[in-house]
Amino acid sequence: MMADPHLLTILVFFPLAGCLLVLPVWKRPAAARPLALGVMTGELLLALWLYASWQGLAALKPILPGYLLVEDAPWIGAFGIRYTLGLDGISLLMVMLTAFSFCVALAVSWRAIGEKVGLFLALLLAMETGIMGVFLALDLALFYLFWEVMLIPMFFLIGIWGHGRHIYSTVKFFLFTMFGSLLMLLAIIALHLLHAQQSGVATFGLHQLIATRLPAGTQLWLFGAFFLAFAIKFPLFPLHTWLPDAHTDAPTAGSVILAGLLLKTGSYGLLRFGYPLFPQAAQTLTPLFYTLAIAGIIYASLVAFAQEDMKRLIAYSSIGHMGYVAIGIAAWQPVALSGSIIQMANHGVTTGALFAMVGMLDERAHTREIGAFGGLWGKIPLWSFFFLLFSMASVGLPGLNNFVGEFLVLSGTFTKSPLAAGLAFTGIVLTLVYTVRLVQEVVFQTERKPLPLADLDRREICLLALLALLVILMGVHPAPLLDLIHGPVKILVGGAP
Amino acid sequence: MNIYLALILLLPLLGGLCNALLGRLLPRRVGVIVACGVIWGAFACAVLAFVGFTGPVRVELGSWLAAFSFQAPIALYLDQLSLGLTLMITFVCGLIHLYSVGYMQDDPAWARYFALLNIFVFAMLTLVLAENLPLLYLGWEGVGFCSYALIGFWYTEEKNATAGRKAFITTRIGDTAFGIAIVWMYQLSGSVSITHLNSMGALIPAAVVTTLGLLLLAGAAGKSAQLPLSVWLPDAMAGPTPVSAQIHAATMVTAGVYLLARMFPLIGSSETVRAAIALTGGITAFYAATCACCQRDLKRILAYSTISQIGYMVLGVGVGALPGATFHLLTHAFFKALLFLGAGCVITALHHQQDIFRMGGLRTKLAAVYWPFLAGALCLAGFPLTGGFFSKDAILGGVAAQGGALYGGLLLLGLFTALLTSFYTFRMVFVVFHGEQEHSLSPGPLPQIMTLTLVPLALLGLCGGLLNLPAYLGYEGVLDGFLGSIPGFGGVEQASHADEIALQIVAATLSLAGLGLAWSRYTGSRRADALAREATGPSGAGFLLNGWYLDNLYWALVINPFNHLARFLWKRWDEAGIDGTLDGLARLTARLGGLPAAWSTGRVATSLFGLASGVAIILVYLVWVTLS
Amino acid sequence: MTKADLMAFMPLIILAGGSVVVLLAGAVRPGGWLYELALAFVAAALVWTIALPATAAMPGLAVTPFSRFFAVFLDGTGLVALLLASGYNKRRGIVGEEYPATLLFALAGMGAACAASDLLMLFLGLEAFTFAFYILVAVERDSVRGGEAGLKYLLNGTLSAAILAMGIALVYCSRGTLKLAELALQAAPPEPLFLAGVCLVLVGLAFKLSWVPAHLWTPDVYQGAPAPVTALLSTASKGASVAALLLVLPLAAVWRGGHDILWGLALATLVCGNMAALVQSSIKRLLAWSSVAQMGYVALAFVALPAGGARAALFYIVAYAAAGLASFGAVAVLADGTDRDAIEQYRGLGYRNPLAGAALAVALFSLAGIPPAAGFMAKFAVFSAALRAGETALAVVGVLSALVAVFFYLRVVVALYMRPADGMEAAVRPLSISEGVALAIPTAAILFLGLYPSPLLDLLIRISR
Amino acid sequence: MIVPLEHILILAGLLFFLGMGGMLAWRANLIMMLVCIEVMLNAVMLVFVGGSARWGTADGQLFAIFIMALTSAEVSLALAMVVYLHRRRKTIDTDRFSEMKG
Repeated sequence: MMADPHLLTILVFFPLAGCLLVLPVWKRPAAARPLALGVMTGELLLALWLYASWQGLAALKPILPGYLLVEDAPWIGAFGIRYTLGLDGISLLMVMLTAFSFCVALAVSWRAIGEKVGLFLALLLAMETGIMGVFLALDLALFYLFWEVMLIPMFFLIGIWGHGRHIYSTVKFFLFTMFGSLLMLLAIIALHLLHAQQSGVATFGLHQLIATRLPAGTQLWLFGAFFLAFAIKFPLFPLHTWLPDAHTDAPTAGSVILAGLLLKTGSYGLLRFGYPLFPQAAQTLTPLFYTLAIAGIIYASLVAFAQEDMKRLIAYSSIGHMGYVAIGIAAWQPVALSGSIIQMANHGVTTGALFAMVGMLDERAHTREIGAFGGLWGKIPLWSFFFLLFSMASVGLPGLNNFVGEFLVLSGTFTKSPLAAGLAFTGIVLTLVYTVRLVQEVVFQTERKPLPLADLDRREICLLALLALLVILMGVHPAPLLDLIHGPVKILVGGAP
Repeated sequence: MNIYLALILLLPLLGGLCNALLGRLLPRRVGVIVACGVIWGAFACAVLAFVGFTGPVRVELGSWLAAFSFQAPIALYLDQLSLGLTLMITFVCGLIHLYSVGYMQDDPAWARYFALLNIFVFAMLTLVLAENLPLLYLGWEGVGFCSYALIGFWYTEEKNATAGRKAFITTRIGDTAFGIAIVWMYQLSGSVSITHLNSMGALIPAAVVTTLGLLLLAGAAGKSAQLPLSVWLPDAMAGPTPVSAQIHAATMVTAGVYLLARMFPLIGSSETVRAAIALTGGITAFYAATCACCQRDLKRILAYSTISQIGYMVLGVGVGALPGATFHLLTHAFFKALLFLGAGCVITALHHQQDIFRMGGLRTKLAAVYWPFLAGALCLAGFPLTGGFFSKDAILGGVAAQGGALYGGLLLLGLFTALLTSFYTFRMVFVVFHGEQEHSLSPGPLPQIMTLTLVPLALLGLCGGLLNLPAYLGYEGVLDGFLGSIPGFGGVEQASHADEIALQIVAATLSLAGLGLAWSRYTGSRRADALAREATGPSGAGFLLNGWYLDNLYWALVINPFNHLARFLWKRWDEAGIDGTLDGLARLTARLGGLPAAWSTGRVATSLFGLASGVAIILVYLVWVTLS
Repeated sequence: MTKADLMAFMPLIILAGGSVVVLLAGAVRPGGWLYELALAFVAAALVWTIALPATAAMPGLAVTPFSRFFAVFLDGTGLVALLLASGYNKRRGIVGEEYPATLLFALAGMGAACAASDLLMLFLGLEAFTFAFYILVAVERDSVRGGEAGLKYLLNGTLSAAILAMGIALVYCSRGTLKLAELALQAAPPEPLFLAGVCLVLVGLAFKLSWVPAHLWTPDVYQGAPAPVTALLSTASKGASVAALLLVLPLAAVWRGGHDILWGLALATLVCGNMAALVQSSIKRLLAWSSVAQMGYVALAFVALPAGGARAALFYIVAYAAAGLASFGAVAVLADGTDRDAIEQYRGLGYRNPLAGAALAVALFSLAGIPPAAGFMAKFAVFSAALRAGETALAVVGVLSALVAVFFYLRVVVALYMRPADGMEAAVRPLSISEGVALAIPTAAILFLGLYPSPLLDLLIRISR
Repeated sequence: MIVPLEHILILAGLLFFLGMGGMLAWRANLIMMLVCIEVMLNAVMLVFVGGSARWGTADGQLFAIFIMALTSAEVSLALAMVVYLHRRRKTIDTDRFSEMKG
């Protein structure tokens, strides 16, 4: 078994290389599209290859416990920043999700993006690097760097190819996330300084910083800053209002990435950095976390019910779904945490698929207003079939993927906080309420406006079939993924020394 | 045994997938044969399993949810209860599939129909055979989804789609309670295996058991349309009639009863839970029976009667008469499926006319339907010696054996309900089949397969009593013996033989009284009078017709506030509140930005003044620091 | 003065001499290869400085690693500014030898200020380059705004020069020496006269660094001056002033009040600069106010001087200079010989002129402190220093005002890329080679420093000891 | 020393602030502003000379001479500016040159 740690660097920067390749031909879509497809597929294959060999890698026992691959090199000595990448089961899951989501994003924008195609693809590829980096970085400063880097392409994506109030939305998105992350930056630096004071070692390495002993008050402040940054990304109520706007006005690929990945960076950050670094503070803030998560589930579900724009509705549903991820993390209990992580992947697939489908509809009808549709089952049955399937996955129908995550989260959470889990259960009903309303008004009943709709073409069928297969596979046989994250979750919950 | 069990589940699933994915490519005949074939194949496997059955077996087919201590594999558990139900489900569903071939012969969306029907059977069997609660929940939700999709099968009409949605949401309210119960049990025992949980009863504090029991009851109430979650079932009649027969009469709606019976060893130890179950069942039985008396839609009558009959079963579970409840579940499945299928024949023949007041005199014209239908009606009404008579009596006997004021009252209520049942059943029969034909509806031809499928069901319904004849006849009932070894099913308190005979006599009398009442009212000379009066809607009938206005109550209490709250939160809270505040903050910042910008007046003197003021401030500061 | 000394001081001599040569050459052959000649001088000085790592000292001046670092920095910015100016000036009709000659003179002055070892040379250096900028700002004779800007800069500059001189005079009066080393060594408790002197010096330098309340000239001058001049003024002169401040500050190191004053300056500058930039509609004014704000971060680094603030300030000024050159350079290119100045007029320019647009966007992201641009590393350094020095409150203010800043930087990016260009002239002037190089150098520097700041940081650690 | 340093400083301070105040007050006349600058710089030179006398070093005097040179250069430039501006606007009121603001 080859276990070259540089694989991680390749994983992170291969898309960037692709970006640099695409840029020179940015005016020639015919060249740029296949190039981008090749790069993204290559990335996906690499991720899958890593997955295929993870057990072999795990047997090799790299430097850090629980990690499959670790790459470490000095980077900015003066600041004590190192280039540390690490891949464990959780990261691997997220890496696969990332590589996959980008392929989906590319596929849905194959025809939908007609202007400045090369630029669009270059930005997508750049963003892929950023997101890969976020999921692999083990040095806080490096993590922060990727964390910010991934925002820029998204900013352009929404701003240039968006519709509606896209400029307002993209600026709002950017400012919201910057607000949280800037304070987190201060907290990262402060943590680094405190650690340096204690141990005399200037480092931003996660696994060194975990050992820092912090007074309760300091810990609370620092965790608060981290929490704020992650909560905005999550997004937790009431910091969520950037999300419906960003989703609604983003191009389809943007929505897929936003829902599939950007939100996950928040939850990932919290479980990879926030909780392990500040266990006591996290404990203290857990009631708040629960409250916000549950309020988010209920609130977002209610608001989603009132929506008139399909994308907006799904955007609000994202908030609700991420609420489950949130309570799972808040519970900090192995079953719940496994559920949360699985739910992160599930939500990425399901909601990504829903966004992709709304995008396809939008491409044809040039509207996303729920009231404009109706009776689509009769007109475009294939689309409707897939839409129903993904909607059902999204309401957590057992046998489909979301159920796995939600149920594990709720089971685990109940052992910690029956009240929180019980309240979160109400979300299951509320989710159903708005989802079946959407399905009924769009797919069922009769046509309300004569719209020129053609059913899915071959590319779209392939894409959706793949997604559907994943939805079912992850719902019926989640064991491989659960196995993958078992070890890392155990280490996380085992508590930092 | 493994292979049988796997096939029982896999065959309907594969059939469903086949029709779902390839349905548009296959010729209709192939699709239909696949759909029916897989169900009968499953039935065959069930029979083989029955033949080879020696005792409860647990079969693990694969892993599913497995994270740390939470282990919910795809594991099946075959014991007498699940075996019996599996036989019933595959058989009844097989017949209904056959019936559907005729019923759906003109519908172009047959593939979707059969796919859903097959998947439903898969889900239902999963529910029954599941060894652990999450898997049971999978079946539970799966049948809910199929029910949703099939109620709204003719989706172009808003009414149908809305009915489907209502069913889905209402049952899911109950499911949520069930879900909470599952995770709670997991928290208590670290396991979700049903057998394991059932053996835990003694270790769990009584108060917790009570709460768990109430949660499960709520779950069961949702699925089995018990009060207060009963409102969806009458509306669910919007679906195709075979669907009503299969899902909303024979199988899915009894899942709640199955769940309660299954978990009875755990929750039955709580007196409160038992009383709550019994009360729910008794009151629902009565409630639905009263509603059924005034309905004028043939399928709605049957729907209310289903609610009422399930109420009996729940009552039976509540008093611990599990074999009786199961017995009633089985016979009810036969005769209610029969009644629905018969009703489907009538409705098809009358070109989708469902209003019983526009029917009449069909006895001769649809004789092939009339006689099986009558058989079903006799069972439903508890006519002496039919299957329904014995099974209902087993439940009432269980109630009687309990004694005490509460159960005494419930017994009286149950008996009164029996009278009502008999009355509305024969009201239906007489209005539809007797008298003269109203209006100009002439029955059209029926596919033969539709009427043929009624026969076996009629026979089973009438002779169902043989499954479990009363103990006073000298030997133990077949079913009692079969089920007796299941935890919770044995040791049922039996009324003395004398009491039981007395009870049966009373019940028989009531049944006949109901029949007589209906006869005197709806046949002969008074028929026209009664029909005219009911058609105009006598006072109080609106109350019953609309199910005690439960729907209106929910609209006022839940749905309208929900709609308003949703809109309020969106517009006032999300957009005006949060976003408004943030936008305001941004505007305020921009305003404040105007201040330093306004300082820059463009006159050079201003900037010189700034510089000079810097000097001044700094020197004043210096003086202040030096002096202090 | 030995030969070795001469060799060490040669870059300064090249620049000053070059200035004279260019002036004469212009008189002999007007319109000749003057910019190229000037470029050659700057390049020669740059290469000399890098190639010959010598230290030397003579009265008033000392070549140290510190001064050599600044010489490289200043010559680099001068090089870019000259490259930018050659095309720009032709388009705007700014002809004559005075521009390159004055620019060389300014570089010489700045170099002298950075190499000063006593307050006299410091003062002369500072005033020499300020004097040169009086000319450069108003060099565009046909521009109304140029004249106005020149006037404003002149009056503010002379007033601040007087204040600075008075400060130096008071310091001299109380200590009897102008030598920086001697002044810094004296451990005597600072008497009021001395402190008053230091304070006045601080105010004088605050003018050069556009610190509130001595900042009001900045937007007007930046807007009125030709863009390449602004590019140089906003970068090199700031750099030289930072150097001067670093030379002077040890004088007041033991005095707590110095910290407090800087604290107030930093706070006011951060808030004022960022807030005022919010409401600008002219891109040059926006960049001007943003440069005020950026100087607030430099002030923040100075507040944290004992905790490694010096290298933070140095890194910050380098990163800022790269961004400033790129942004004003891009503005010079995009303005395209017209008076295009309103942000609205930049709609869609990112596509019509991709390289200049990209340079501007990268520069703006750097100014906003978003990775992977150098501005992020710079803010990182400054915040690290501030937190290490315990200036949490100021750091939080800095972070929050950075958030405000993100908004106005994004406004420009939005205009560049996200708003449709409303039917303007279709023909796009291709980027000339000199402009391309002039934009590529700072842009590459921004990205390089953002991704791999280690070499520079290590260097700064060495020279700021 | 004939004149105590304090006296010199007080005088210089008065001159300095007089100049500064004048500069702010006389904004309607650019030439007067330049004159005020001269006053301020003279105050500076006075301090240098005083300091030089106090410490007995020539540094201060040297500095004063440099200031003189600097002043002359500045004034020449400033007067050129005056001419230039006057030609454009027919005024030397600095407040009139306020096109750029905000």
